[in-house]
Amino acid sequence: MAVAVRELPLDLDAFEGPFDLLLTLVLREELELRDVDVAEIVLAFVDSRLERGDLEACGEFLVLVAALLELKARGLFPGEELDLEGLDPEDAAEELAERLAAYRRFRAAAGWLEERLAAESDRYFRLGAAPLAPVPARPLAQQDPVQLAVALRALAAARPEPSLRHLVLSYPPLARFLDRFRSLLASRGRFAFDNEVDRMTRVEQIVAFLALLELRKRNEARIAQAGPFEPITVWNASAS
Amino acid sequence: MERLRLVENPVDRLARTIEALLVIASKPLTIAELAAVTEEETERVETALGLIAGRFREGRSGVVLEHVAGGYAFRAAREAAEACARLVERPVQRGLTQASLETLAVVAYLGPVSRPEIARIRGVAADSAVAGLVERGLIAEAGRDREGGAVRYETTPLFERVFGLADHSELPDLDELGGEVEELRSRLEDVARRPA
Amino acid sequence: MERLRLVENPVDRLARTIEALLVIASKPLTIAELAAVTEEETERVETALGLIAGRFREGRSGVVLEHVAGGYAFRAAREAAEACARLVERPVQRGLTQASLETLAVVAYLGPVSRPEIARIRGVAADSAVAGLVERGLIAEAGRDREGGAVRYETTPLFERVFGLADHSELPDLDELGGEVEELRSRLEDVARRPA
Repeated sequence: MAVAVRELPLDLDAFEGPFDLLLTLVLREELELRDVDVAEIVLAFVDSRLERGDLEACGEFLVLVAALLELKARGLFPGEELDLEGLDPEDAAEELAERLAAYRRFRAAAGWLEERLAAESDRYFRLGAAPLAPVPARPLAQQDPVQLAVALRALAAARPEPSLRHLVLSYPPLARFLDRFRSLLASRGRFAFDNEVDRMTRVEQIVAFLALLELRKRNEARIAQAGPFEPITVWNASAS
Repeated sequence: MERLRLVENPVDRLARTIEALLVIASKPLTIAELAAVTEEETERVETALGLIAGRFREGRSGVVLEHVAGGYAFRAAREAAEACARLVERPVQRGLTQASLETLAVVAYLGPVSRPEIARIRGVAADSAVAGLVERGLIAEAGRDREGGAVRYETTPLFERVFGLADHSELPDLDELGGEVEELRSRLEDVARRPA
Repeated sequence: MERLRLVENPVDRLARTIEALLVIASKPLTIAELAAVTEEETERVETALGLIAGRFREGRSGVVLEHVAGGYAFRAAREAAEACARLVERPVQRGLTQASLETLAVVAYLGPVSRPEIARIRGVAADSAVAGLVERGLIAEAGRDREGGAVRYETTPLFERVFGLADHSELPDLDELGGEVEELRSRLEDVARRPA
């Protein structure tokens, strides 16, 4: 029986990001992983951050977690393969493990820096010029004005800093899909998943798929698929 | 000698504390300030300063205690004046950093222009680049864009000398980017807003 | 005693010159810089630094010589930390958040590195953490990764100084900081394979 998110002593806001949260959960020795739905916690976290619009860089992470969940999803469809647009769950698990390992090293390095700073807290030195020091002169050699034109052209030619903000806008919250699927199930009793997500972006499809798994887990929906890559049909679980 | 130091004169410790304060201070410190910070009587601070003056004096130390109008500060010994001059006098710098050059180009072509505008065009904060260019005298403040608005910057006569320009009209042409300043500015800001 | 000092060891004079340089310098000075400015051999500079280290050390002086950020600098003795804290604020190191420290760690090990690269490693946007670290002077722009590409950042000498590092090699080896991929992978698969 999975433990609900709200029953865990976790302050989701205290985590730096999805890697921080997932790493903490995965490494938590005292928690029996069998008893905690880590994926559910991570999704609740990602969802809350998406709603606040402050999770710009989580796109890749979401894709990786979704692919990881697909491993889990195989439990829903025994002997069948689901395909999240070619993302191999094995590769995703490998990639996610590597990304978590890299993040873990930098989190440890940050901890080392923090300890170092504490140990150096009684070391004071002057910032800036000494009170009675001569004022330094910094002569600059003759410059070619063409450099200025080159610099400005480069600024005009290319976007200087890629922004990930636009990605956020394309991330619908999980809750929106839950609501939509629930109302479809309530009004029609069943729907074809593929038709619903047909025109969506890949990321929207992933979030929609996660919503579907969530409904299945809450016993609100039943899911059937004739075979690999076949359309998924969703039924209202209580209506049957 | 070492045994004697075990029975330390308490003023010695205060003197060391004041030495520490003087070496981290960025301005001369008055006796009142020293007394407040060390939580000591001014008389004891004066006694300690006497000890320090004996230790840090010309001929004995390269670091010399100086009493100036604003208070007490460490300075370099006069015998080291030549070496200090060589330290302070920087070799001629051959070029500007990328950040400075971009910032300078924006100010030169679009100025007067404010830091927020420069940041929008460059896609990163311009504060330290602007401060560096002001310190070098290549750009200078040119009023505010409106009352209470952001300070705007323009290039200086030194900028024109360093870049060998008789005046602003000699900046290399950017015709293909649009000749008018306003056109150029809106074009650059459009680029900066565009997602990657 | 005073008569004896008339027959001065010539390294003493060099030591005083170096003391003078260190007290006016606004950053640590390397042995090469000291040798150039004093017009002396590096060996003699090293000998003089040894003398200075003996004179300016914890317990003996309020001014202490330290080897930091690739060079030598004076700082306050640790015993004077309380008084120093009353004199100056420490805007550089005060209130560094977890986000700042993680970002700083990424820049320290991987720099020059751009904001998108930092965000990819941390899984969250790095914009405000990077801006805060630039503001504090712990990291600085280091060009763009290609023309028109993202601005890259690297740590500054102030970073090494604030963290009391003689140089970058004093950072712990990243590989020794954990992050065994295999272990994480098997834990992840435990999570993943458990039926919903």
